[in-house]
Amino acid sequence: MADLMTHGGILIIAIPLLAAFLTPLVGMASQRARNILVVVSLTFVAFLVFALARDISINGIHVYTLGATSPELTTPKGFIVPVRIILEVDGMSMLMAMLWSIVSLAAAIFSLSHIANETGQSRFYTLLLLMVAGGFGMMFTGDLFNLFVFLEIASISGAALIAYRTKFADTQEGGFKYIVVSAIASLMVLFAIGLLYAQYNLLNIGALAEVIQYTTADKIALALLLIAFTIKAGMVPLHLWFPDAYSVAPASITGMLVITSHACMYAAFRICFSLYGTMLDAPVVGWILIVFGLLSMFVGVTMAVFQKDVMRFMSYHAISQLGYMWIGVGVGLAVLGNADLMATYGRDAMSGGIFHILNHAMYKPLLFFTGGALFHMTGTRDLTKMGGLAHKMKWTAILYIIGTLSISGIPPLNGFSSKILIYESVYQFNAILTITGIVVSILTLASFTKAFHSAFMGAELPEYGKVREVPKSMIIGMAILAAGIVFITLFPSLVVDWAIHPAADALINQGGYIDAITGAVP
Amino acid sequence: MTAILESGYAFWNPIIWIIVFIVVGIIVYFFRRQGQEEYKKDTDQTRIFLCGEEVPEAGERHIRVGNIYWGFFETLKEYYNQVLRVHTGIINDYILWFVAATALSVIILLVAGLG
Amino acid sequence: MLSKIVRTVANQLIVFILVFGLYIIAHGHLTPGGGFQGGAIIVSGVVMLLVAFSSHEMKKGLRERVLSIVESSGALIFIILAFAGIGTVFFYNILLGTPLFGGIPATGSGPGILWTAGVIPLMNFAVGLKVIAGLSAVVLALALFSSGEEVEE
Amino acid sequence: MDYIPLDFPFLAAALLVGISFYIIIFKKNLTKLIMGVAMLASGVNLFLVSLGYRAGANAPIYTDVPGGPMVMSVPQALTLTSIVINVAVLALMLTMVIRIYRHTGTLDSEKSRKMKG
Repeated sequence: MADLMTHGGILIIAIPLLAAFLTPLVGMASQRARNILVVVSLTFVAFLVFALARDISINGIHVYTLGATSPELTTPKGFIVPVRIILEVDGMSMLMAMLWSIVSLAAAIFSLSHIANETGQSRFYTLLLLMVAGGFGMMFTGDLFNLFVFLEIASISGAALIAYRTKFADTQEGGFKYIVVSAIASLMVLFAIGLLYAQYNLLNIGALAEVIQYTTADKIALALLLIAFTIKAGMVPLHLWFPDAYSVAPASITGMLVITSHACMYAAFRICFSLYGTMLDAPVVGWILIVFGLLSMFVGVTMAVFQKDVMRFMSYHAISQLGYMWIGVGVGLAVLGNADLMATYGRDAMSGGIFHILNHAMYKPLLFFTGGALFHMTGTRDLTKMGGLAHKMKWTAILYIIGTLSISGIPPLNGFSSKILIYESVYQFNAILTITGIVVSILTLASFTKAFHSAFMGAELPEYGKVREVPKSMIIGMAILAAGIVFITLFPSLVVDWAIHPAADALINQGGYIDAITGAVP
Repeated sequence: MTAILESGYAFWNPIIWIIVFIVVGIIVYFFRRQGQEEYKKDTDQTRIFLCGEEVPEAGERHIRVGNIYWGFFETLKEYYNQVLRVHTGIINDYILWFVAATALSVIILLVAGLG
Repeated sequence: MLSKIVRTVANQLIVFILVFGLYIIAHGHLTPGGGFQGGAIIVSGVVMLLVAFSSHEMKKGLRERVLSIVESSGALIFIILAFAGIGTVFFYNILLGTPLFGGIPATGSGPGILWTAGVIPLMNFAVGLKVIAGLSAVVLALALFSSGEEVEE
Repeated sequence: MDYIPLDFPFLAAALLVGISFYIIIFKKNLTKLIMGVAMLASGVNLFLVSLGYRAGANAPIYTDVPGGPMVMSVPQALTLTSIVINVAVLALMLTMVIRIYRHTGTLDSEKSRKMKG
């Protein structure tokens, strides 16, 4: 077990990769064996993630150097700076990895019947596993260039998966928009990495953070990195590609894309807190994040009320919910460097924002899955054509209600516990933020009620006489996420103490992040 | 293993809420029990009554999504016109927004550094 | 399909392109190049054949299923070589010092000594396999696409 | 290196990035848009690879080194990785554009769009 944990970080990335390249070979022999391989490998990865999380909460930041003679040897003899590919896993990365492992497992199980009638399934699972590896890589890497590589792995496989159902025209359009936006954003990330490398000859985030000066070129690099990750996360006004891509993908992939969006958000936070950290002009950058958050919350939800396509409607809600996280963490960033304010409300605001990431990662994929279940059974995403489906799809309706209550922040569900943390702490920074948050929450409930009414309520419609409950694997996929929601609902303080506060502290404590790389010279 | 979440100003306990919901549920169930149970199924007693008019078909009866919150959209018509103009759906515009946002934030960061 | 002269020349040239590509792959650990570059050179030969002959002709020779198997095995060999070092560290060079590619020459000495660098040449070959299969599939699929035929899934 | 020298390669890279952004924003043809992305990638790659250049230095090949300084090899590795990734991105974009053309019969980004709002 101890050995397994020494190599835990890389195994979590490498096992999905290994499984990804095994799936086409196994899939030629037997489809059943391939499905079992996918689910078993993702379950094992989820187990590893939770074991590593426990290990990190006991032993602190996990550092792993690839190809060295020992995993902790970040700076070999004869070198003064860290070389080689280095993974650095702290509380924040671990939180992201935990939710990514759960959602990817649920999505894989959901896919088993959701895409059962499509062609080229082996490729679907290969790409899905590559996307999982890319996501974990983004969360675990301690190196800017690897961040770029894993970002591209996740984007390319994501785009291919969005366009997976090639028989529809809109999937191709959504996939194309996604890949164009991703390619340009990633190239700008690479450009910024080049700017940083030109000045410091370093790529490692920890080592770079130690010497960074915040010169003019650094500011340009910061803006490029920040906006590139912002557009990848999908914040207003850079959100335009987001509903186009998310509404056409297979529902299981949409659920996973939400988490890749969170991973890009994580990368933006990592850049702001761990790379620039104390050198940063914190209030200005904090306010940039807050403005993006405010716009996203409001424009996202008002556009969502307007929508008639069920997946598109949920995508706009995803944008609106992302706004809460940016506001929470943005307020934390704005008071970074001011220890008093940080202790009074900054840390709580960040905890709220990060807690909302966790909650959103549970209920939004669940809602996308229910939307996918509706599409699977009715063959349309258009809410105007739906009605009376609760008579036939009882489980889907129940799971939809759980998700709806959670996203609207109805007590006692988990959405409320993170929103109240954000409201109470952000109120002391600027009251307008809290007021917007509450208005947005009301509009969220209103629009989800509308969608629930038009899809599930009413008399049974004659055109949906043949609709029945979705297959078991789809129910299981959704139930995994619903179980997550119930768990967080019942034990909020356990989750906050065990996962959220370590994550917030990991972001605030830049020195710890640097020491783990440069201080650990044997 | 306590379920209470302290946020510094208030505390938050889902158990209390769940107990409240269970109590309300029991009360609602109690009122529901007061209703008559010996109605005749599949007669006019269980049909929809619409002032004696003929009841429309299921498809006609269902309020579709386009008709919900009509007043809300009517009130915010100006806002929606403005916002929808931005959502062109053309990929070139998406990149234009990206470039504009990058340029703006570069300017903001540089100007903030001067002061 | 182009004229007979072009086809004949292409048939002769492909040998040289293959040899050059293999050279680039095999010397990847000594000189600029490696799996991707060598693979790309070999695929440029495939492109030449594709131009000289028609895409339907090529489809008979390059089966989609075979390409898929080769591509997956290339990636698998790479990952397995990386996993082989897990006793020490992932990607650890286990072959260093062993008879197989294990030589350690003095830095900056002599012309290229091929028998060095441990697992790196093997990884180059694995990457080369993957790139040849993958890029050929891409090129072939695009050629078939543009000639108006749907690629079999 | 204290500063980024304003050399010719950097100007060329900036020009490439500028032109490609112009193409991406103002050209409505999807194939041209892909060309723009490819040019943007070239611009960024040119920028990266010229970062590692040192005047009068050798190529970073360890066999038969004449002695003296060597060119930085890390940016070259980065550039190479970026090129490899861009091959995949461009191939994916091209297949999607072909499919879009199949479905809609046009390559105009405004006419071929199905989703807005």
